[in-house]
Amino acid sequence: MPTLTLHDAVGAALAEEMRRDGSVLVFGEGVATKRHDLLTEFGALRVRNTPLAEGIIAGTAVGAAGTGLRPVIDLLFAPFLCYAMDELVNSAGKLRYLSGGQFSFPLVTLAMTGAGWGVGAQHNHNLEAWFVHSPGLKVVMPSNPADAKGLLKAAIRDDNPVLFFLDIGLLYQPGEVPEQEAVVPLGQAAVAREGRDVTLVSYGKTVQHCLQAADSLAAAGIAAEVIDLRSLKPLDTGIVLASVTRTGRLLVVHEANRLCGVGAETAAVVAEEAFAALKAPIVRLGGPDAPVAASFPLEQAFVPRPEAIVSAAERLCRHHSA
Amino acid sequence: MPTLTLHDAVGAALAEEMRRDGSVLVFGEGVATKRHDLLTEFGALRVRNTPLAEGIIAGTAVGAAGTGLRPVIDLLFAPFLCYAMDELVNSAGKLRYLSGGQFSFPLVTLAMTGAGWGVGAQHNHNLEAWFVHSPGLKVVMPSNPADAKGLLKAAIRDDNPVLFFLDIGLLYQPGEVPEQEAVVPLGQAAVAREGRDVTLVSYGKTVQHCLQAADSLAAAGIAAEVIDLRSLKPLDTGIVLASVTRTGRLLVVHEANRLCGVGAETAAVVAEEAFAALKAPIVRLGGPDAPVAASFPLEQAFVPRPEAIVSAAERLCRHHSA
Amino acid sequence: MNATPSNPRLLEQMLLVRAYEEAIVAGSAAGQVPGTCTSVGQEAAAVGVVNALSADDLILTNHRSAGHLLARGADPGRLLAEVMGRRDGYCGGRSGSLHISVKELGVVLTSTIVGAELSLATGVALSRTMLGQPGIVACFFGDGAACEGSFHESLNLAALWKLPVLYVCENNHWQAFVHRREAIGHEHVADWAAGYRIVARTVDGNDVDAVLAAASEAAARVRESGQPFLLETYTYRTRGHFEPDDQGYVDAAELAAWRARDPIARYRERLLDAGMLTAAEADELAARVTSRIAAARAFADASPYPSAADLASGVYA
Amino acid sequence: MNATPSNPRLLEQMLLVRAYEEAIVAGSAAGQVPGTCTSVGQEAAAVGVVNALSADDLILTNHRSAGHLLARGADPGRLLAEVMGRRDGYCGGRSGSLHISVKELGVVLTSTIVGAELSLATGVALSRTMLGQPGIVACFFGDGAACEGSFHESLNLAALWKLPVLYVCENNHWQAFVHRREAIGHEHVADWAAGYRIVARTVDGNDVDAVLAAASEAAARVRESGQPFLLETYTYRTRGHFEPDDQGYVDAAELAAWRARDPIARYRERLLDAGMLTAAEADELAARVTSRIAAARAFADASPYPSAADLASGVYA
Ligand SMILES: Cc1ncc(C[n+]2csc(CCOP(=O)(O)OP(=O)(O)O)c2C)c(N)n1
Ligand SMILES: Cc1ncc(C[n+]2csc(CCOP(=O)(O)OP(=O)(O)O)c2C)c(N)n1
Ligand SMILES: [Mg+2]
Ligand SMILES: [Mg+2]
Repeated sequence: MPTLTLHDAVGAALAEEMRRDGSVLVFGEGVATKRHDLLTEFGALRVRNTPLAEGIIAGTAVGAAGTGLRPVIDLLFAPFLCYAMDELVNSAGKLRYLSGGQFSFPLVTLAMTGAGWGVGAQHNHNLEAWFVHSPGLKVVMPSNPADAKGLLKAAIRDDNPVLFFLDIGLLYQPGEVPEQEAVVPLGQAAVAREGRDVTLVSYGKTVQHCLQAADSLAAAGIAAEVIDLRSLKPLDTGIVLASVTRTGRLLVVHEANRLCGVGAETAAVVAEEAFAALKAPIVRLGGPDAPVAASFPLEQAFVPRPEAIVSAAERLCRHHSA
Repeated sequence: MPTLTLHDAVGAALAEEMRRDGSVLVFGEGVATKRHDLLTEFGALRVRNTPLAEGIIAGTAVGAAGTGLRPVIDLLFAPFLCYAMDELVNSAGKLRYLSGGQFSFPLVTLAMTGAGWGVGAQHNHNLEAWFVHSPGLKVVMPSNPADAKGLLKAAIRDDNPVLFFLDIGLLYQPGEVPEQEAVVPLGQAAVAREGRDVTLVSYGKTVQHCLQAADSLAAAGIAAEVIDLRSLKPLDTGIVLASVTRTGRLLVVHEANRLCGVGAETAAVVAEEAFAALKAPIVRLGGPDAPVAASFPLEQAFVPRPEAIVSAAERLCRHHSA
Repeated sequence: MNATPSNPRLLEQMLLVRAYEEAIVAGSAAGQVPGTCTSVGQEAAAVGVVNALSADDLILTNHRSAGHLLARGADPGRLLAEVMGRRDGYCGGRSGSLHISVKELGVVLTSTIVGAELSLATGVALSRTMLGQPGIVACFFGDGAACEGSFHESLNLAALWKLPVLYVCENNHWQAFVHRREAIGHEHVADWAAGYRIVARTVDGNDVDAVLAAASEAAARVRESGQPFLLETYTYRTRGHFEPDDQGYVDAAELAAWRARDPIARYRERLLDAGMLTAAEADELAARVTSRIAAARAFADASPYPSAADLASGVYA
Repeated sequence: MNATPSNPRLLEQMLLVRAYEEAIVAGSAAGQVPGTCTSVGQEAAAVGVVNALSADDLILTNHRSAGHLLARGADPGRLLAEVMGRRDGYCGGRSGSLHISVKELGVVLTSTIVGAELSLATGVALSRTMLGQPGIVACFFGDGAACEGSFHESLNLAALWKLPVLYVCENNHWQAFVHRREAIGHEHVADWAAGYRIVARTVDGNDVDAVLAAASEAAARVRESGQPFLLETYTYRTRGHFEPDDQGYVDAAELAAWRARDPIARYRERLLDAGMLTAAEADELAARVTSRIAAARAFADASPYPSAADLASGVYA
């Protein structure tokens, strides 16, 4: 298997899907400049730079998706989605339903998110939970290049609007990526590591932190299961519930603000549907309720670290023995 | 005590605060037309109609708040907030922190939300959880006219940006409102009814549904405690934890989509911090993951009804006896 | 293109729009029909433009859409059923009055987020050009929508990418409860087009012949050039923003002056004066319209509500 | 106002901006300083406008702010400390390079959301007028920001409410990796002002005397009329968007032509030619600047990082 960065895996998925389907096109601020190989292969009609205006980029994508095209738009950094909320939430997410099913909106929105470049809160804000909360949208956030490619292919083929978040911290990490099709279906989480004592649920860069924590925990005799959600909507609650039913302990980890985040949703589902299996409180580790500072040490401290995961998991496991 | 509708209670709070503090001003699309009494009393500089452009209304408020004024803006229906997300989230919520505390943003944003007018998903979308998830903002949603007045006065005096949601279904219901000061502090929930068997946590119009349900439950021998959150951020987790510690059972009810909603947050906090007290699963009743249809019966069915609350609460209480 | 000859069919369409909306107003006053945003006083602006379009053209409209829909040939019964939230409405009752789209008539992606139709129109036009489909895109919006940033972004992109959009600004002097004068420093939205090098024209929106002629010429230009055009129909909303509305905030003299320019009465006069219609024929038109609307109301009344069990279906494809 | 006489102080300020940014570029290449958006090539545009402002005036700026800040008198040491995320930065290291504001210098509410400074500027101007405070508001933004809807909304409101905003559009031909030509159908952002009845002017942004003169006149108009004005400084970003950037996408001839118009070299020549500066004095200026920047770097290096324990403090007032 070839080795690609997540950024290049995205490029590969785009190229393969554009080759497969002539109705796929991609546009955004600088897309044609930065993905020059796509421009070369598919030409200036299907790979376009745009004016600096997220609202019209998204609106144009919605209008085009509703009338026969399959646009992929790059809105750069997640906070810039704030300028496209109406188009994504009120139009893309709702007009299928409000039209009684007359239209559908096969549209993918790419956005980078999370710590890694030290650029502060107006470039770094994990707001994927907003879109989970909003009807009619799907939400994806891969933790490695192979999933990024496979999920993006699925997202482009999906007939619904998909928000596709790229974790900045992972963007230039290499990973093995299958050359063939290897579509990864939306809505299916993955068990990144099996274990019987505690379930660690995560997505994006903190999956790696969970895996590192699981290594340390194993040394201490605790077998942690690590679940990579991959899709945040639809959320694969089945895999989470099955795991917690076995382990009896749940720790949810993500970089986004805890309040009303995906961790809250996961915890609430488990507290409702796997209550009987729970042997200990459900713990969430997430970013604080604060904007992200640009200063390097503050930005790094924002993200739950493996050590914090280890100690929270140990606490949960001790709870049982108490 | 005089009787006012929630709409008029808001008007009374605005008038009192504008009288008290010359730096308070109010603007929005039609504010000067619809609150003509304010215009008459305070003049055209402090009570302004605006062009139809939510982004600049919010942006102007943020800029003004950062440099000495205390604006209140009316953005009408909650979905229109989508056009003001950048100004509210990226600027109002973050610039105090990013500036190292050089600026603060005393600013109140009013928006109507929820079922009641049969106008469909582009006018009716409960998205208060978005703002709970975003740092630097406070979020309020009163369930009655007295709280509306008291909370709005507190919001106007607060030095932080506050999102103030008005439940459309409650807007023209009358209620007693104290004539004097009666500021209701932000961040304090209220026990709307005491009970020892199950805790019903809610806000906005579903508080009334919980109270109705509590009546029915009482007849069946179940004493339900009803908590009205009032502020969604800061969330008064203390009052919720104290109640659940006594009752051992939690049912959270709101109209917003369950996924990543305030109910998820409440459930997660309880599953973490009051786990030992829990005698039954935590149940959330909330709107489905769907846009709101305009059709009257569909709009009504969207909101958790008293009957559903009763049966969920009964189920929880049976769980204990099982 | 030369002035289109006066045409009784246009009168009938305007009468239909008026009667349809009056039926809603009456039903709403009686508590049987939800309130809507009517277009009373603006019928010529809607009917004139829609009659200038061809079957291949697509339409985006907004909350004040009755004229666009009816002139395009929508069935008043299905429209009314939609407004009343019934199963036989064009959107199965989900839209209500505010987001009605009718794919089979090319009425796509109606948004009641003021300004969103401007954001979507560029995409609809883009797919036309990229998929090699015929037809232009007519995007109806108000003077209020023109204040949203989406107006600027949309016109800039349409000009830049050479998208076949006929922007139709219905400048009716009101943005809900705010007069245009309190929102824009000058009178005509068309003045903003020049900055984008978009050709624009303002036409008397209360003269259906003039609107039809101007819109035909504008549509032809868009069709030939493949580039956007902005047509401003200068008119007046003579009822309130949303029923009920006592219009207490409206300047009485201004309102009276515009009521005196009612597009329907004026056109009826013109046809009668020109001998293109007799008084008897005019009465017959009116009677036909009345009975169509009565039938529409009966159809809508008979249509059931959708089942609450379907509340959350059809959200995802 | 007449042309301002040439002035060695302006040269010194431009040299300071250049040296400051070159220090960041070098530090960044060495992995010691975060990358930033430099304004190399645009120093005259920033320095000329800021020198036209008075102490009472407020400034909103954006991601490419070094020139505005330094010309306003910001301390390069505290700026560099901020860029490096250190405690002694103007914002305690929280802003980094992108959101630096300095209240004591009247540099308020810097936003790196492109276009947001346009949304905030109206509010800052509103509080000036309502609180009866002196001074106008200078809002710096790029040709890219002018494509955002906030541009339209801001100019419309400023004209309507008569707000004292001096809009300064730095048209540097680039919007990150997109050439202006791919984003706007015409050359000058100033062309958009007329639609709002806002007076506008374009000036050679690489001629600091011309910028100072035009900005002085513009600021005086805003001050006297209480109404907005749009000044476009026509210039060129001669380095990349964000360090590092190989500029592989930039047309070499265009870049070379603009590099040949470097505002600093040009102004140095002019001062020398006019006899307002000797070569020795020029060298002395350069040396002074170099040592200031070296001291600034030392100051920033010595400043500690903020404590991670303070991560979530100061979010709320
Ligand atoms: C984004 C947004 N803001 C506000 C509203 C509320 N609203 C509905 S119609 C309307 C007035 C629209 O004015 P205009 O665009 O001129 O259209 P008109 O109603 O005059 O036809 C307003 C403010 C809305 N639906 N969407
Ligand atoms: C809303 C938003 N979109 C995109 C970006 C990413 N970005 C940062 S600077 C920039 C280019 C800005 O161009 P312009 O306004 O002309 O300013 P310049 O950088 O040329 O000074 C872009 C696209 C951003 N920061 N904010
Ligand atoms: Mg209007
Ligand atoms: Mg630029």
